Amino acid sequence: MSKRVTNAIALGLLWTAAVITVAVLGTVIGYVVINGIGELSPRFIFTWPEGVAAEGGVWPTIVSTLYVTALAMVIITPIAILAAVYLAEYAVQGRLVGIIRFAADSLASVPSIVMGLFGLALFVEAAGIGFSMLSAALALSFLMLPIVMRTTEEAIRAVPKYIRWGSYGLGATKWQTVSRIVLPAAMPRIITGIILSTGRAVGETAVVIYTMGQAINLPVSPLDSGRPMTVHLYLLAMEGINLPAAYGTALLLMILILAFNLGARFFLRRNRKV
Amino acid sequence: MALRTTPIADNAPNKITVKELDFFYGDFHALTDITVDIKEKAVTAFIGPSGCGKSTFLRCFNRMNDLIPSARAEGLVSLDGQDIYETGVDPVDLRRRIGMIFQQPNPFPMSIYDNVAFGPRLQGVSKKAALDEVVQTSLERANLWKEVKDILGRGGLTLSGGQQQRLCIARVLAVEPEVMLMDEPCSAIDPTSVQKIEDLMAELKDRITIIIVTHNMQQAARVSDFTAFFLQEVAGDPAILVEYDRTSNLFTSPKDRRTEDYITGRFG
Amino acid sequence: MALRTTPIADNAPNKITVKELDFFYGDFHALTDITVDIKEKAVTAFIGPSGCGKSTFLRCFNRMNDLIPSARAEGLVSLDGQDIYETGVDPVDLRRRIGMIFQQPNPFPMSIYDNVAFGPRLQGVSKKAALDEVVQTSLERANLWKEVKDILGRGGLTLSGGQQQRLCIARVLAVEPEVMLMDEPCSAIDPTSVQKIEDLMAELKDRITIIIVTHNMQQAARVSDFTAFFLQEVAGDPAILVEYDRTSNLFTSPKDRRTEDYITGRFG
Amino acid sequence: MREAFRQELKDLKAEVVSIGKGVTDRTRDAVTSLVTGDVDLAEKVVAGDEEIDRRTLAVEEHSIEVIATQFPVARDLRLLHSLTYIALHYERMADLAVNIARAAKRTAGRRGPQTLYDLIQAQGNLVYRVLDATCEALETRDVELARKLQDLDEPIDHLYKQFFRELARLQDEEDIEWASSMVLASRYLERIADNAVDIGERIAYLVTGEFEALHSPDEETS
Amino acid sequence: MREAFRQELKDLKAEVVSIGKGVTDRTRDAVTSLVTGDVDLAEKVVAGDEEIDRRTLAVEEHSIEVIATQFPVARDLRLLHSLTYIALHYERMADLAVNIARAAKRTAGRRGPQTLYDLIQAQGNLVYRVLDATCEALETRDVELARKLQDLDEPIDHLYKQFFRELARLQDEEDIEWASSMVLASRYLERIADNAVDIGERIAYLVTGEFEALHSPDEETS
Amino acid sequence: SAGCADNAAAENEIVVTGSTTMLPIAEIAGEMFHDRYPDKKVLVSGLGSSAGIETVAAGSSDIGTSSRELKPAEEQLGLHDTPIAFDAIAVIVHPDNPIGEMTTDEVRAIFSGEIENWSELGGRDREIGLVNRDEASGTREAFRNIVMGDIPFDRTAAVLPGTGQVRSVVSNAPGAIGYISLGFVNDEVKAVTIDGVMPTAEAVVTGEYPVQRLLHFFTAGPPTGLAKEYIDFVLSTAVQDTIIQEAGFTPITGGER
Amino acid sequence: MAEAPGAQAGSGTLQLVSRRTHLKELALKNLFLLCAGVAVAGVVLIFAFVGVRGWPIFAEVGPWAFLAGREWNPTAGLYGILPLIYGSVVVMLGALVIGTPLAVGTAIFLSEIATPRVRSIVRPAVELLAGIPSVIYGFFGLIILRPIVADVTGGLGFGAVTAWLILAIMIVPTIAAISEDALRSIPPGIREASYAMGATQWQTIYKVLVPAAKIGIIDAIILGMGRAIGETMAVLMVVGNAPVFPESVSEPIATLTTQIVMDMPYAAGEHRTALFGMGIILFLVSMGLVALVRLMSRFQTAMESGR
Ligand SMILES: Nc1ncnc2c1ncn2[C@@H]1O[C@H](COP(=O)(O)OP(=O)(O)OP(=O)(O)O)[C@@H](O)[C@H]1O
Ligand SMILES: Nc1ncnc2c1ncn2[C@@H]1O[C@H](COP(=O)(O)OP(=O)(O)OP(=O)(O)O)[C@@H](O)[C@H]1O
Ligand SMILES: [Mg+2]
Ligand SMILES: [Mg+2]
Ligand SMILES: O=P([O-])([O-])[O-]
Repeated sequence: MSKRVTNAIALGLLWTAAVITVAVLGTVIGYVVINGIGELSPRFIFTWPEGVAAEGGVWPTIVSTLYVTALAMVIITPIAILAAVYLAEYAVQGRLVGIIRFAADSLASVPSIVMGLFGLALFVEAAGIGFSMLSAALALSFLMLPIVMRTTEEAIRAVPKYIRWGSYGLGATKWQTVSRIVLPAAMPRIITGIILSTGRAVGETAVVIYTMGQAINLPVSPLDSGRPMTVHLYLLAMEGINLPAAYGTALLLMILILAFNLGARFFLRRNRKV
Repeated sequence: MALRTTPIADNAPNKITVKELDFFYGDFHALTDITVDIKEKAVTAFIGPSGCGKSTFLRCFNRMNDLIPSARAEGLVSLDGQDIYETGVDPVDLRRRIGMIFQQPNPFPMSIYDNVAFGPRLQGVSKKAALDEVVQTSLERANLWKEVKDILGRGGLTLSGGQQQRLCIARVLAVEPEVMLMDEPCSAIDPTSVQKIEDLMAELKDRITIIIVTHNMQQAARVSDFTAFFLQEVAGDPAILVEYDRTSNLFTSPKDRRTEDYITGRFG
Repeated sequence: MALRTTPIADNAPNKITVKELDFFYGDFHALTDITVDIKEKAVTAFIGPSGCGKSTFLRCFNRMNDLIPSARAEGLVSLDGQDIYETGVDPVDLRRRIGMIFQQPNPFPMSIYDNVAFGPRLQGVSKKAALDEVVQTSLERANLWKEVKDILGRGGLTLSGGQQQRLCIARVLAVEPEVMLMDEPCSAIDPTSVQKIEDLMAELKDRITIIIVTHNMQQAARVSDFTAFFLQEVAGDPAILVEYDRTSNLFTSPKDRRTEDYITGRFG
Repeated sequence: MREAFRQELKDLKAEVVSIGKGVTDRTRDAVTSLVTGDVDLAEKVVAGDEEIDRRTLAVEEHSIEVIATQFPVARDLRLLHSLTYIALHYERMADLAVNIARAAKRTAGRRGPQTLYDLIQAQGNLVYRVLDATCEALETRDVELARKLQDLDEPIDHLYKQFFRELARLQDEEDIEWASSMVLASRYLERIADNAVDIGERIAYLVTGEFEALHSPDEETS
Repeated sequence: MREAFRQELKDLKAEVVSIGKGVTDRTRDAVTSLVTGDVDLAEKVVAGDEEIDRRTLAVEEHSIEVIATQFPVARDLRLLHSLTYIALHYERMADLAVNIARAAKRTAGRRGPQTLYDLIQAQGNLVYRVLDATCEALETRDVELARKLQDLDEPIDHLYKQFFRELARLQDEEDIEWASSMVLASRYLERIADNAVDIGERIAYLVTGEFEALHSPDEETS
Repeated sequence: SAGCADNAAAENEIVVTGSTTMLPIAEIAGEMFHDRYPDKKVLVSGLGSSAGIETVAAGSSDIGTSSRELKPAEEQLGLHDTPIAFDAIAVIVHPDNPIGEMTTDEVRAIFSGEIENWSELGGRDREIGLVNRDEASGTREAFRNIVMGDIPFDRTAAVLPGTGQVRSVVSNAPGAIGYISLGFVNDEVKAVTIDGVMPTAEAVVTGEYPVQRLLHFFTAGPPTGLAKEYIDFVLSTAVQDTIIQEAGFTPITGGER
Repeated sequence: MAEAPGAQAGSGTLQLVSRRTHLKELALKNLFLLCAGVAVAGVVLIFAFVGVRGWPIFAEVGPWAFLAGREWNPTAGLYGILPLIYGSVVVMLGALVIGTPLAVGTAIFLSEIATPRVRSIVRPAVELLAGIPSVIYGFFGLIILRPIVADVTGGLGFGAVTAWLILAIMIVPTIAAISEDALRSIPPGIREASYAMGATQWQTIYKVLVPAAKIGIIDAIILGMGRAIGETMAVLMVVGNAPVFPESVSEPIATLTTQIVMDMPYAAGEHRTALFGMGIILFLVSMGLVALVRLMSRFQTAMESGR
């Protein structure tokens, strides 16, 4: 009897925890959506901020965000994937691999403010690239590297060894096996990793604020500076210049991240069918 | 009197000859002094308790053990009289001639067609017509053509386990191997599929030499012409080849007491 | 004449009685009109092609199917004459009386000792001496005591597959079940361990009733006193119980042609 | 579908049927040699026994191989098991035919009363029919036919007894060795038919899976 | 270790040995009844045949069950296979013992010359030894003993032939039915010994796994 | 491009960094400038006045905006100062706060933590919630210079990094007090009189209101090229009379309103 | 080279390895190694550029004065970061205390209790929330949470309490998602086994599942901890940023991260060095946390495989 009572009480508590979590999270989302939805309009998305109170849109910040993210992705994806290939396929377990893996773990744990300082010190100042898309993308690359590397490595490792053996057994060389069998097989999860890291980059503030500058600008060259959405949002919120625009930007940012996540899911599901 | 449907003559040619083979994983001596002749166009089964080195031995034939850094073989393994461990021999070419099927069906995550065309493509075949031809023939020979001819574009992984295993066999057949190594090919699939694959082996052995590792003595008994029994008598010591004989002899009157104990379930 | 070592008398008592059982997963009608009497202190085997509902039927006996939201059983299942689906019957208590062993050995990720003590502790036994006693007895009865008596504190997962499966059996024995359901208990383990477990079953049936689902007809033949053959004749239709008989009869002269086709490998 | 195995079973069965037919021929030859006094033919029957022995042994050996490697159950197992027995029965029949042939050789120079030859021939004719019936019942798994073998056996027993009586009547006038050889021949025919009945029982078991009571032959003299 | 299965094999073997011992007793009783003219004893032998039939059938049936459910190979399979045959041979021997017992019943009122009784008794004694030897060889898997059965059989054949000759000498003075019954009895004893030789071959096969050529019995009269 | 003043792109692009107070005007002036000369661009960032001074000195921006004077240490950087507007710093409280007048001393006492409760000033019995700006802020520096002198700020005060935040916090915390640029004062908050003077544009021009300062554009040496064009544009009436006033500042030209 | 003629090689002698193939494979391998080296280079560079620039503060101020100094007042030349470390720790611990039970409870709910339908909605939502930029949380905290806290505690609502709440909300998704993965990666067989033994649902959760997922859950908590200690923007907006030891949890406080952001714009010279020094300390702390996670999971693997 008491067994049943305990059971009921405990399950009730678990329910409560879940309800609270969902409610709180729902509130956050709801809050942003309710306040931001009114702002969203093609004009808001596609025009520049203007006026004393940054009325108008956020177009250059969207472009800056996408630009820097894409740039970082282009820089880091091949490196991260090949690094993961090395770890998963070529490396002999030992000291070197241990070091590489610990390095990747450490990179993954760098607080973004430290990464920002690092970007500022290395790319902006020491390398003289200045506040620019490139500086920000490079700093973000280091943030993304461990995520892509680890998901890729895990994706590669998750490819059953039998599949690999099947390829070797048919007379494929190592590189043929990796490039034609292992990577394609691991691709859906690799893409998920890329998209997740990209989502992280999109949402990042502290890193870009020290490496990209904040000038509202429509970047063309990688050496151009700009202001990504997160920084714009931060400034709007800090300065209290234009709260509706801040809500709108927040909502847009959430939608962007949601789109990335859904994209990853969709991609994964579509590829799983094959 | 033709009682056994396809009897293998005692003087049938040897496809693979192994002489005094010793095998090591680093310091661990896995196999010792294995000498055996594998007959051409016959099914040879390797049986023995878990961990006695059946898979290890099998992988010596196509040098898959090369992929394990610490592994080392000593002694002679020859295919049609040529030492396959001779310096300079390209294991990649060797593996094309000696196909391998694994415990888990492992189709590549691509279409059925591409799975079968994979091997020929590796060898530079790229003409559509030639590939179509080889894909169809191989699938036919693997008894899978009828089931998949209308869904060649579908992913290999969408097939059932048994179909997947036959796809893997087709994939190997596409590179026209002379020998097919099968490492517990039926342990991961359902009984009905097992039967299909056993039937397929009976058909294939008209053209190629088959070596099968199986835990299932009854399977070895059913499908093979010759059976080799391996045993690691003392844990830590290398395993030896205890008995190698026609399957029908080995299962009715084995010569070695250890074989008899193993197959009659007195072992362990 | 005492040829069969432990013959089960035809008039032996029934432990479980099933009458006109139909089983549904949502809209899918999985089993229909199953009527069968399970004899006490005998081993009963369920065989049949994959997907014919053997596991489903087995899980009806301890109401494990309750955990699947859409599942529904109609008809009578009674244990020692009491309807187990009657309102008020506590499935938690039922499951203590009817132990279950699964296809994959699934020890809890805790020490060997704690694994075996799990059941008694659930029932409130907490005295060290009492627990020690039950742990030892259960491990002894599961033929595992000798192997693990010095490493009781080690994780259950550190054991080999076969040992893990025997640990799971010990864990169930510790709660002194009257019936043990085994759902393909040997499919994930090596042949030597299989033999140990089969021997164990032969021992256990002196005290408890065992029902085993197995894909391996030869195992069913080896270990069971009675065999039930299930078949889903048309895909999508519910499966039926085709034949239920003494194992020795079923495997020498089955009454139903479908049974004969299945066991002689003519099926599919 | 275990095609290879199935084929082996078929081959094995065909072999046993073929042995059965060989035995029928041999029996016919033996009876003919006895009735016609053809020593060469008798010699041929004696010489041919070795082949039957060898083939029977091969059937048994092969049947064990198949059981040991193919693990047959139910129908297949019953078939294998029965085939060995049936082959062995045939082998015994062949031995008995040899015995008849030997009797033919022994009695070759001498002639007894035609009635007795007629009786032997009549008995022989019945035995051929029984032998043919065993082959056919085995080939077609005809359990009805197999069961009828018992009935077919009866007139043969009957003829044997009649032969015995006829012989008793002639007793004094005739060559005792000839007479006893002839009675033995008739007895051998009768035992061949008994074996055929056993084969019939085996066939019935093979088809139905039911063991029937063992058939213990009656003592020869009534 | 398949203990249960192993136990079943043991039980089955013990059963066959026990049948063998039963058959030995029955043979002894049959011969005794013949020599002493003890009709009751003869009756007992005849009545007991049914039990042997039943037990033999059970052995075969059970052996098939075990093959179908335990999938024995090698030694175990050879044992099962041979046990069935051996049981069947014993069953035949029991039938022959019944025949002897029937002869005893037929001849009960009459007495022939003592020499013939002595001969039969001597032959019987040899046959008991052969039978005991089959049981012992089977129990102990003694292949040497099993092979020696052939040698033991020879004096029995010899005695049978001697008996035939003795009988021929007495021919005119004696009751023909008595005489032919006695000759048949001696013949049965000889056939019992033949079966024992077959059992010996089975035992040799069971131990060595080698099939030896089938033993085709010689024709009875030399 | 940023950082490389002698870059080819520098011909038609300048980087303006610094004060968050001045961010809106610098930005909007930049846009207007760009509208007028479409091939020329002004990139504006608001990192705080100190950052503006530092970056212009380091050469990574062309103009550093600052809402405070140079500190002694910064005097040596050789920066050229162009004041572009007056600004008053208003001390703000919650609109419901009954207290509307303070002396400079009282303000100082409040911000140094000496006075902790409104009742000490005759208000309600409520703890004073101090809202300070961050140290990078020019507003804070100016406020410190003008009001605090050598008396340190209360270190337990909340420090907020933006003007808008200060306003937003004060607007919904009844006990709060903070200071922001006059340009940012609206109905959500109440500006108090200092020494009896209400912070208004007029009071700034007349110099009556004590807490006021200049907003500066710093360049490395006298402005040249595009920077000069931009500064001149900001000083033109087109900007001074529109944006500067709209933003709540007082034109440097003297507030001809 | 090996490819083209291979097609008709058929039987006959075995081919030899071509030199070109060999060199190609070797070159590729080294290229991959180079890529893998980037990660190491990253860590080294961070240490080099952040560490080297922060190093002098230890030399100039002295490690003791820096790490244990009780006053952070750069304008006065006081670089004691103890209040900041204190702030970071207080904020992190509080967030964990509030967030962990919620998160783990939610994870258990999702993996054990929720119907697949509920789970299929809630779980992606939780994951999505893990990806929402921290500025948005900060914004929410500043505008919504802070006034509420202010109403309850008096004062302005800046301080540890608000930071706890907002950080708890932020780490719940991380901890819940990872814990749920850990729970779900328990083989279903174990769950079935427990029910089959006659355990109730709570007994199954409490006696079997949670212990089984323990290491995974602790992993999750440590990662949540990392997030909490490294979080900047959201904390910055709600914490009040006073680098002091506050009298109560509802008074302004500062953390290492917020102080860096606050001071960076104007810091110069020694002050800037101190900020970099704080960065390196943060890096070391979070690296330590990660190392801890790895050690624990290695320990678990070792346990599972029999030491
Ligand atoms: N890569 C390896 N490194 C070291 N030892 C190995 C390796 N692979 C196998 N072994 C050892 O070599 C021995 C033989 O292994 P192998 O896999 O050949 O056995 P097996 O007979 O195939 O066993 P199973 O029937 O379980 O597949 C075992 O003791 C095993 O532990
Ligand atoms: N939870 C479920 N929901 C819906 N259908 C189910 C469920 N579990 C099983 N089934 C269906 O019920 C039928 C019987 O399944 P069950 O697992 O009992 O078969 P089985 O005989 O045990 O097969 P196997 O030998 O492959 O284990 C199958 O068609 C299966 O797809
Ligand atoms: Mg293996
Ligand atoms: Mg199942
Ligand atoms: O104008 P400030 O941002 O420096 O206060």
